[in-house]
Amino acid sequence: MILRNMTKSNLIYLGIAALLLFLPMIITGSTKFMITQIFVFAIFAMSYDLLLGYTGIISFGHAMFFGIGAYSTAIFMDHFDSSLIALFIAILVAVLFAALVSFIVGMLTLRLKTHFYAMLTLAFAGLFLVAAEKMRWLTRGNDGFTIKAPEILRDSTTIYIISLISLVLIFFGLRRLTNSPFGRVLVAIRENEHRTESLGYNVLHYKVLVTVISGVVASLAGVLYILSLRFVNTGVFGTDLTIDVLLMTIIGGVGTLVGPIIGAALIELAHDWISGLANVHWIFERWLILYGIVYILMVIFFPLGIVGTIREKFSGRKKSKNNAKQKAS
Amino acid sequence: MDLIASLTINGLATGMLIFLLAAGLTLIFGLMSVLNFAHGGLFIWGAYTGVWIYSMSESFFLAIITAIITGLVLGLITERLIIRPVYGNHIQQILITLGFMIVLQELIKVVFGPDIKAVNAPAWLAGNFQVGEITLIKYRLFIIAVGLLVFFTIYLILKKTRIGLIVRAGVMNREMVQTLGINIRFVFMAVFMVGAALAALSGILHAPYSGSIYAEMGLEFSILAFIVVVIGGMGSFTGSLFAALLVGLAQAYMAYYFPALSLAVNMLIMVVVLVFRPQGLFKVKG
Amino acid sequence: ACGNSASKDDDVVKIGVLASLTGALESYGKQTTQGFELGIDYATDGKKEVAGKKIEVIVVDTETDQEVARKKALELIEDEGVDFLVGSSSSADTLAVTPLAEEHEVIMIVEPAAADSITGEEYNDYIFRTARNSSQDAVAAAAAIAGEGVKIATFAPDYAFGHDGVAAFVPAAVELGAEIVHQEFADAAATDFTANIQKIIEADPDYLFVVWAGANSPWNQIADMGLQERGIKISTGAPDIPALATMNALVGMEGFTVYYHTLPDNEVNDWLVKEHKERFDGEVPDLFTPGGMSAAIAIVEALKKTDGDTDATKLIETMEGMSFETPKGTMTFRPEDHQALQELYAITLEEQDGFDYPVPVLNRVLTPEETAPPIMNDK
Amino acid sequence: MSSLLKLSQVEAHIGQFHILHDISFEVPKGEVTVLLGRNGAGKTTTLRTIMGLNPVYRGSITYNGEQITNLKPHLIANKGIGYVPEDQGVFEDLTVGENLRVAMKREDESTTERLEWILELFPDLKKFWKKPSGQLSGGQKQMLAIARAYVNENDLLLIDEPSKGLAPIVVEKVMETILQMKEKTTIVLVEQNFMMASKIGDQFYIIDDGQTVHNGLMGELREDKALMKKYLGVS
Amino acid sequence: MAFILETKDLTIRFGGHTAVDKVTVQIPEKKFTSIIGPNGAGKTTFFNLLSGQLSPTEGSIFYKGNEITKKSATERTRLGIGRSFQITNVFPNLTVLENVRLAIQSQANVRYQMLKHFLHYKRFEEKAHNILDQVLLDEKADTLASNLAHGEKRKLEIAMLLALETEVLLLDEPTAGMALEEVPAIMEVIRKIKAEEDRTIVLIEHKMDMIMDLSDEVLVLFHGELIAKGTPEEIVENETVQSAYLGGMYDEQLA
Ligand SMILES: Nc1ncnc2c1ncn2[C@@H]1O[C@H](COP(=O)(O)OP(=O)(O)OP(=O)(O)O)[C@@H](O)[C@H]1O
Ligand SMILES: Nc1ncnc2c1ncn2[C@@H]1O[C@H](COP(=O)(O)OP(=O)(O)OP(=O)(O)O)[C@@H](O)[C@H]1O
Ligand SMILES: CC(C)C[C@H](N)C(=O)O
Ligand SMILES: [Mg+2]
Ligand SMILES: [Mg+2]
Repeated sequence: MILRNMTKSNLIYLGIAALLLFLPMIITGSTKFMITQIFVFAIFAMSYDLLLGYTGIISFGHAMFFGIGAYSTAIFMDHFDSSLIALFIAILVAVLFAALVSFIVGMLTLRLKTHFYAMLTLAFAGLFLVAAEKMRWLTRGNDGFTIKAPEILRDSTTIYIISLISLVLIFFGLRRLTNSPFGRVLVAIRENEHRTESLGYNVLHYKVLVTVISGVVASLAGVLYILSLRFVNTGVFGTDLTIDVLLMTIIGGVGTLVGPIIGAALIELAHDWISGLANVHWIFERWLILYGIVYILMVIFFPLGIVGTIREKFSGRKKSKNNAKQKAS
Repeated sequence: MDLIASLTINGLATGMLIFLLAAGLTLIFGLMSVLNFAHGGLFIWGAYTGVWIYSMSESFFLAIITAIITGLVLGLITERLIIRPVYGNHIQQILITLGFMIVLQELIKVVFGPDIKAVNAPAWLAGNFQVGEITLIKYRLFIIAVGLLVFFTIYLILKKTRIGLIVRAGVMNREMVQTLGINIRFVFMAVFMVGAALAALSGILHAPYSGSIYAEMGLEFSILAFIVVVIGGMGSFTGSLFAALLVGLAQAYMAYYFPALSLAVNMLIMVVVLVFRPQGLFKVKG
Repeated sequence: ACGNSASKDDDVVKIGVLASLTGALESYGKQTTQGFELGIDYATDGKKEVAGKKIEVIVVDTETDQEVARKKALELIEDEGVDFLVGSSSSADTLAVTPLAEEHEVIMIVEPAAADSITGEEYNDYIFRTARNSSQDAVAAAAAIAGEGVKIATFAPDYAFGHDGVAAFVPAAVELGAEIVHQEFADAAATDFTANIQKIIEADPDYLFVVWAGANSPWNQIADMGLQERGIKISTGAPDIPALATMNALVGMEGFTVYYHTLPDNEVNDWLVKEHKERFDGEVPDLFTPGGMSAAIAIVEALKKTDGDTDATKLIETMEGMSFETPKGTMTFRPEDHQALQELYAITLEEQDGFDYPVPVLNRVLTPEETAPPIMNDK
Repeated sequence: MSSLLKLSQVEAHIGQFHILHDISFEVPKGEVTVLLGRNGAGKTTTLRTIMGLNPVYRGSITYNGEQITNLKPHLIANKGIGYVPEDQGVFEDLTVGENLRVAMKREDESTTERLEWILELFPDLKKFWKKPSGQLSGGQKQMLAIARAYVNENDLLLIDEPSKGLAPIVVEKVMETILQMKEKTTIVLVEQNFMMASKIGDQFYIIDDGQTVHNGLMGELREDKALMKKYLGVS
Repeated sequence: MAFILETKDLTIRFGGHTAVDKVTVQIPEKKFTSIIGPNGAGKTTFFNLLSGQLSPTEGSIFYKGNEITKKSATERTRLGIGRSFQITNVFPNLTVLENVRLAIQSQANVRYQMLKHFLHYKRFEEKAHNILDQVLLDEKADTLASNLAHGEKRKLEIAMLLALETEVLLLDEPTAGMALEEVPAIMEVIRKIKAEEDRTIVLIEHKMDMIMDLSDEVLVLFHGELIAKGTPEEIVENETVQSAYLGGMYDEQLA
């Protein structure tokens, strides 16, 4: 029964993906770019949800993995030829480096309460930022530099489609992961770490594994980001980037995986729309206020995030039904 | 020798300034376990309203009073509208307080304009003393004094009264505290207001120190405050004092002896503390 | 769906202006855009027409965020089909956009972003810059204070902008016979600069040359540490007026500036000051206002020469080496790297009653030739 | 005699679940009233509802003749009602001492007297005065929870399964104290340990599936095997 | 007779206070051993040491003759030492069923399975249901654990332990706060486990009647020390036990 539901929802998702595939025919470059950004951040946000939503690990430096992906791509594209091979190597480096870093950070802090992970990631992200600023010969600091994408990736539609496909693949991949026995254990850890341990699960292994996976996915998002923006500067290690992805995840609904995608879309679109108001009337010159208010209203009306709250409503009805059943029996 | 002395004194002063900045945050996080990302907003509002009165009345003392009042009022509003719905839920706290932070910051620009504002220390605190080769900046000595005053006041209140206990108990088990006849809502509100007032106070004190105020400084400095809270041991009040001083001194000495690392100094301290003394300099304790 | 398909009305010239209208640099953005509007009116005698074509200006906010900058630029190019881009307030934003100019063959006038790389490593033929670049700042700074045997220490924020500035300043100063006794870099966001200043004191220079941008400034601490009393003269680039107000402690300092409304002596500037006061209730134009105006004038002049033809290659030909009159005197786009050579001003900060900030007073005009920066686009 | 506490047809929800359907009982001053019933019957929910921790959906609760229905918990508590929750609800990070300090409304000598009395009742608490209560043993936590309700002079005590996890000898002590307190303090007791309940209870109410289905005097219940079998499955 | 668990001079100190003091015992295989003792005697701590929640200050622990003192809680569970907790310790926001399912899953070797959907393993579901049946909790299978009444939580606690199917079951006051009528049922379940699948059971309880009719052997802890050991009958006659633990009540309790 549930299984059938699953496949049904799968069809719906694939349908939407298919529609998105043909969108580029009818939209302009800027919209295309914006939607590509949404895809990229959706991937980034899903990687974050894996930590926050499923395992209950907060990270304040998730941008660091994004940045690793971004810089390794940019640097390879810039310093070597912008060939596909270079890109391929870049991705390889990005993934390996991201994996290594998240492994180290994980090993250092994941034995402890989760907020230490949050803090250490904050610190490490900061250090990466400084490093990027200091290695000016390689990165040109926060002025940044532009890159040439490989010939066949220059067309924005190609990037759009590649990002979309990556999003779909990663989404289904992660969804299977979170629904696997492994994924259930992650949830168990989120709910009650010690109990999970005494059930015979090696919690540390799970946490480190999941941070590594999450880090790698985030770095891939970084790669796509650079391919679409074709410019990089120290901003990719910035705290505000982490905060953005944090918000996307929360607004969409933590622990739902679809949530982050919706969150990413919502934030990008809301941002685009609200900032657009500025030209409509001078009142909106300070449109950021509206933007802030949106967050506040989100919490009030969607305490569990959009997807989370909606699901709650549904399951809520179900529960009260079978509660009635109990009384009957 | 002179060098060490002046590095140390300036370091301590900076430390104290950072402590004042973090004090409100520690109180709110340490006691109420609320992640208040709007802290920086309260900070700038303290600074701007204070400076505004200052520029009209020429009295820095009035400015400080104003800032504190602003803090209390904003604290009240924030607790009522923003924090109350999200007690005990860090995720929601992050989202809603960040939203409010943006609102506070942009409102500053609406009310006081977007340009940076210049501020100078009052005559009686301007300039410096020369003790031999050591330059003692008056305003910094003042900061140290205020810092100590604030610390001991709060410290004593937490030690002598059961308010600290009540708040922490309330965080652990809100219902149980109520069944002991305590109006926890009110207590929380009061504590939050104090925290906010501290943020505002540090705002106005920061203004003449850096010579200028601008809307974005809120976010910039609240990250520093955040770091200090971490190093101090997630909400230990005493801890954050020592952490702040440590950061202040480290910045001064690093900038002098290893300038190359001064960008990274905060992060490095944080890494070292987290890896070697994860519970922070001090364990969590009111 | 490519930009060319976007409706291109043949008797309209569309210009897209990218600027930071929100965020930390928003005052820069305001100055640029106001200057630009004025510039169009000035150059077309208020008709907003050139060679029989209407000029349409679209201003957008980059929010000092590279993604937004690129997105908005694409909007301008593909949806609006603009013929020119102008901007932007931050070097990073600008660099995120310049490749688009090349891709879509649209001329971009860079203003006021200062990073050398924009007309250096990142140069492309479609980029022209009316803004001065960091090297020009530096050369001007050197010209303002350096001389035989003068001992100079530098102090700058420890990020690209600061290092660019110092890197350009040092050779220029040495050229003029000065001796660099110390280079100090500090965390731009630090709360405490005294340790750095301590070091500078020990180096005991005649001048301390400070490169700074951003609100968190070291001026008070420099004064608090009593550098002037110690006979160390301060020098820096005078910023815009709100920031000047934070420099009261530095009265008497010798340095340079990109612009202050009383400094240039030409009727374009007179017009600007007068007009600006009228439109913006008495406010005087500020640091980057003339830049915006210059960008506008440059575009209109170019179009006059091409007789309204917006074809990029044609425009590039025309604009390379083109000279035009601006509030900062005659500017010339250097053919090699399209950087506009321009006047800068050696000044002293003086206290004047009626002003709550130290007023830049002209020592001498630094000619475009004098402040010409090295060519860095290895072309 | 006058009843101190009175519930009439109280209904309550938790979330969207209807938990209490019809709870009605009276608590005579100076007596021990015992609530019995199987797991999930609604005993704890009843106490929580009296304490104001759980909204009353229908019906009314009166204390000393005045309405306390849906009053804020702290106001109810300040009318002189103490509560020992089923899950102890000790403040884990606070020391034993701090736990008791938080509870003390006043710090006069009558309070300190009571405190001393409690500490010799439960010497372990004195022994571990400075220990974070989270590190106490299960039983010690239970003692702390009871002690916390004793430090203040209360007219009514709601006690949820005090004997749970306590060594027999300690259970005995707890019973004694309850009997001692009777004349000063009225008590509503939820208890699964029937031996204890029957020893100290004056009257009882049986709750089943959110309803008070039966009541009477403890003495009778002890005799009435049939009834006990019906509701309590003991024989 | 074979001993499945043995401790040598097992000791743990918390600061100054010695919670378990040089305890040397052998737990006989496939027998029912009970531990009694005053509150704070060190019973739960002793369990924590056996199950690896805490590691001893001194002394050593052997399982089937092999030392396991240094092994983690996880490893010990894997080896076959399962335990239930005195202070209920479940996954609050998961359904009762899911709580049990997780326990079962850790036994089946699919702990790191990332590619298959968890519902793919039907048998887990079924097994979970019949364990819940045994402890009279199946009707609450779809309720969130946090929404259970106290006694119901205790049952879930037991269900999770049973699901682990470990050779040794350490039960820490399983029936505390459980309704009178249901205690016998639970006791029955435990007895069945022992009888049919001949496992080893160690029980901490304050309910003497339970101790009396289940235990083959009773250990008495007192201020962290093992002060007595023997058949239930021997123990209740023991002076210290009488005075310091039972008080006057235990006979009435049996009544
Ligand atoms: N938070 C909750 N949400 C939904 N249902 C709940 C909640 N808390 C309790 N219940 C249900 O309410 C009913 C009564 O619970 P209550 O705790 O009052 O029972 P009880 O009589 O105290 O049982 P016990 O003797 O086990 O403590 C139970 O069926 C329980 O499942
Ligand atoms: N983590 C800990 N830190 C410090 N002291 C502890 C800790 N755990 C237990 N103790 C102390 O060790 C002693 C034994 O505790 P334990 O929980 O083993 O008692 P117990 O025999 O289980 O009592 P009960 O029958 O009440 O459960 C108690 O005095 C307790 O305060
Ligand atoms: C002095 C300022 C024009 C510097 C500017 N923020 C830039 O990045 O170019
Ligand atoms: Mg109960
Ligand atoms: Mg125990």
